[in-house]
Amino acid sequence: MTLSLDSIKLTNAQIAWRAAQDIEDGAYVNLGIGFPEMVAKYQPAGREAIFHTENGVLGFGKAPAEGDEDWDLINAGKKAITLNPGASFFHHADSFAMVRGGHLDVAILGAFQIAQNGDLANWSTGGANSIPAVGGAMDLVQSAKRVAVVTDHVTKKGEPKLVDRCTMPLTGVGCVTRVYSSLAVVDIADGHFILREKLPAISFDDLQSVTGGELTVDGSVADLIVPEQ
Amino acid sequence: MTLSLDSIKLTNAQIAWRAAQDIEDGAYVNLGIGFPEMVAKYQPAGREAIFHTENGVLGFGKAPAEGDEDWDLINAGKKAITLNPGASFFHHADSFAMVRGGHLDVAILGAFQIAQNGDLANWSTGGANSIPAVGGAMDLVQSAKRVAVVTDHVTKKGEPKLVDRCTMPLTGVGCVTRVYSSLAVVDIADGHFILREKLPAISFDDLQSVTGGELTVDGSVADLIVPEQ
Amino acid sequence: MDKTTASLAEAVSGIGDGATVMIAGFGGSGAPIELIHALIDKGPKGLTIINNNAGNGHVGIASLIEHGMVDKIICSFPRSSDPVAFNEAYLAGKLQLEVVPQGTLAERIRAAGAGIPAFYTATSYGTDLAKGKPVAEFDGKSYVQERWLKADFALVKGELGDTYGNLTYRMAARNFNPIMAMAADVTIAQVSRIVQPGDIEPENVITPGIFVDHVVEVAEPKQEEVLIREGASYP
Amino acid sequence: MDKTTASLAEAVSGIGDGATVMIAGFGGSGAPIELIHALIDKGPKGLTIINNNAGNGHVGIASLIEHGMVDKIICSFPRSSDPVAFNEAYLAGKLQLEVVPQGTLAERIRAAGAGIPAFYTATSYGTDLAKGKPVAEFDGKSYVQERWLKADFALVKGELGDTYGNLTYRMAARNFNPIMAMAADVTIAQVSRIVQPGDIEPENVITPGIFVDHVVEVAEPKQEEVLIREGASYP
Repeated sequence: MTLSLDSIKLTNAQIAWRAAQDIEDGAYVNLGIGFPEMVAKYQPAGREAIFHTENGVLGFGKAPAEGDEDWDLINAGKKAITLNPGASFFHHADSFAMVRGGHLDVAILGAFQIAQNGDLANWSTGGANSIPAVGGAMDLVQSAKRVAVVTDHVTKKGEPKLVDRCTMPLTGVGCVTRVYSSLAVVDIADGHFILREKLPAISFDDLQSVTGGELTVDGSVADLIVPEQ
Repeated sequence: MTLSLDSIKLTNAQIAWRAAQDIEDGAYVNLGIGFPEMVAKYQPAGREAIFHTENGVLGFGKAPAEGDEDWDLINAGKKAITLNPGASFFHHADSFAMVRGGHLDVAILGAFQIAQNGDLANWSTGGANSIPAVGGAMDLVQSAKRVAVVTDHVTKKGEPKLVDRCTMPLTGVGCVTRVYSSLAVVDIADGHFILREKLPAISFDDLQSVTGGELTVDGSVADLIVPEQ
Repeated sequence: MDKTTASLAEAVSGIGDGATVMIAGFGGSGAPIELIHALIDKGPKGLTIINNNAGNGHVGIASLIEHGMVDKIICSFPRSSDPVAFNEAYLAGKLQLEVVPQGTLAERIRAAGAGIPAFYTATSYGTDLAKGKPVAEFDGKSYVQERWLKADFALVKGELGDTYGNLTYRMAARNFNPIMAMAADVTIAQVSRIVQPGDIEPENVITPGIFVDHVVEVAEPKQEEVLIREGASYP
Repeated sequence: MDKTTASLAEAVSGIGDGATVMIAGFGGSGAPIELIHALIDKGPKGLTIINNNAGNGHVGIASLIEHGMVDKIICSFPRSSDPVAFNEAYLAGKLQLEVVPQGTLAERIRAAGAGIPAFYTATSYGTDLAKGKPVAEFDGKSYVQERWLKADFALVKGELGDTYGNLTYRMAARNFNPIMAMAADVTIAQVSRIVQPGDIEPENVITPGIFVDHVVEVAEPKQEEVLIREGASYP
């Protein structure tokens, strides 16, 4: 591939923007710690999503101004939050009843690897000296109605993150329904990567060459067009 | 037996009084619908028991005066109740978490039959035309720390209610720890009826003759003495 | 997002023949009587009803039965002060009955809401109600395996409800309401007053709106117990 | 009946060597930091600690670890902004770790409180964390069997507590507190204010007193997050 991916790929903010466009009005949404949290910034006007955090809050809002933090009011990333009108508190088992009972419309997470059968690896690199730490990821991926991933299309070394089969420890099996990558939007269904959108600047073949499983096309592939962020 | 049991036996109020004497200060107690509810009347002075009802109230008090009923505030028998200070409301799953999680100190129920192995039958006569209705009895008997029965010692036909083995459909297995009958107080341990107290007016042999399992004695047998009620 | 619905009729309009419907309440306490009566007006047949009881007098669930709308009842205690509607249908073989211990009923419903397909309980072990169910031993004690209990619809009765579906309840009327709201595909709440988001303190929300689909205001709800004592019948 | 205790030292006096102790909180939110520090003062060894995390900085659970009091931690996420206490002990092989998915951790704790010895969940199916656990299929989907998780003691942090042990919590500080209060043989609550029975509205009680054994007032509790940002260490 002659193309430099770095020159064309979306920023994390742009990936978050694209993911936010698919969140419908009234959706209950859980955003993973870190990059996925950016999705909240890009809710389309006129739509209200209600954000859930594992530690027992539904309907939280923006971060408070520095100095206004109340450390009893935090999200799963242990960052201070504020409440929107209509928020509620509940204990951890009730919070995960929402997750595990399938009441969340969308969970958006980061990923190390996503396989074409929907398997997700995002919690442990499997290294000998790594300290395992899973949090709520395994709960979220097995139960939300839609499980979306926001991610760079390739690793820092240029290796595919969308793979034939995960080689890293799994977070969940057959759980991912859509991937918003830095190059494309890919659905996962019936064991296949289905390409829905790609950056106009990359050809199908070039995209396939940095994707570890076969990209299939079902109908047309739209241009992935995202405003500057 | 020359003795007429009816002439010496305790009234239900007296049985309830006797059962109430064993409820310690601070105990959490569930009383079955009907006769067992009378136990609440006879709490010894200086002791506070906290009463639980399956439909989601802890710390309820006396019945309201007629005309003052609020039918959103009832007990498991669907009778109107009032609240004592320190009461709380909770939903049905939380209410039975209290029961099934072993948090109740005492459950007191009525009985058709109690077997010497602790089996209890109190929910269905097993008749062909009877409509089954179990309520919370099976939950209570399997999980309260102490499961006590208040009952006449014999049926209306004079048949033993304390039996070798239950012939009626079981409510729970090996669950009853103590029986307060109209003639005696009997513990159940290791598959035996252990006579703790009996009315002075009845001999051991006469009591045994109206008891369907063997009465054993472990130490002394006290006189069962109950004030007029 | 606004989950409020203008009328009771509209609120129950999605409930069709053969639906499984959880109806909250314990006796008259917490019973969404106006929603039940709206369901009678709509008239679907072949319903499975999940409730602690099986109707009383000639209103609410008893009236559903009298109208021949119910094929099966799942409950813990089908006895009441005036059980004629249930008894006649049941003894005539027109109504199936599944009796479930009350705590197991509550836990099965909660399990459905919490994504737990099965759990073990000591309740009913060794009794007729455990027949045919798997048994397992844990730490030397025997337990019965029970399955989750889901429904297509739940009818619940709240005190306050905001436009997001957050609910509070009045005293012991809470009972089965919060767990049934979790366990159905579609939860329909009647509330005494519809309020705006934020009017219910976040600490005081009992059922978070995520579990509620439709909210309809019934400003002065009837109390089933009072109706029964008055000898009322519906319609 | 009065469940109040005059001092933190007295409140934790029953916790001995080898005890399993649930400590509520999520990060610093809801963490009963004064109770933990009283436990450090007492100094039992060989503890198993159950918490969502594994300590941060040099206070609270991190300080318990630094004092060599902890043999094992059961948690979902042993990472923190300053995980040196946990990391050193763990990498030196002095500390056993059981990592549990956060929802499974919460549900196992709730199951212990509710008398459910085992349940099935989709969470962790097919992953390393399900290894060695029974798997079963329900309605065509595979689930992992998980066991209840009990403790000898639970340390919780409430906002108000009455003399009967009824508790409320402050905002998201609720988290693991109510379920841990249910799951331990002895539950010890620190509260910002002790009030009389009836001062907490029955509708607003989050943890009913039946789950609480001892209540001790800590009028102005420290916030763990603030201590960590200040670089505090205990003692």
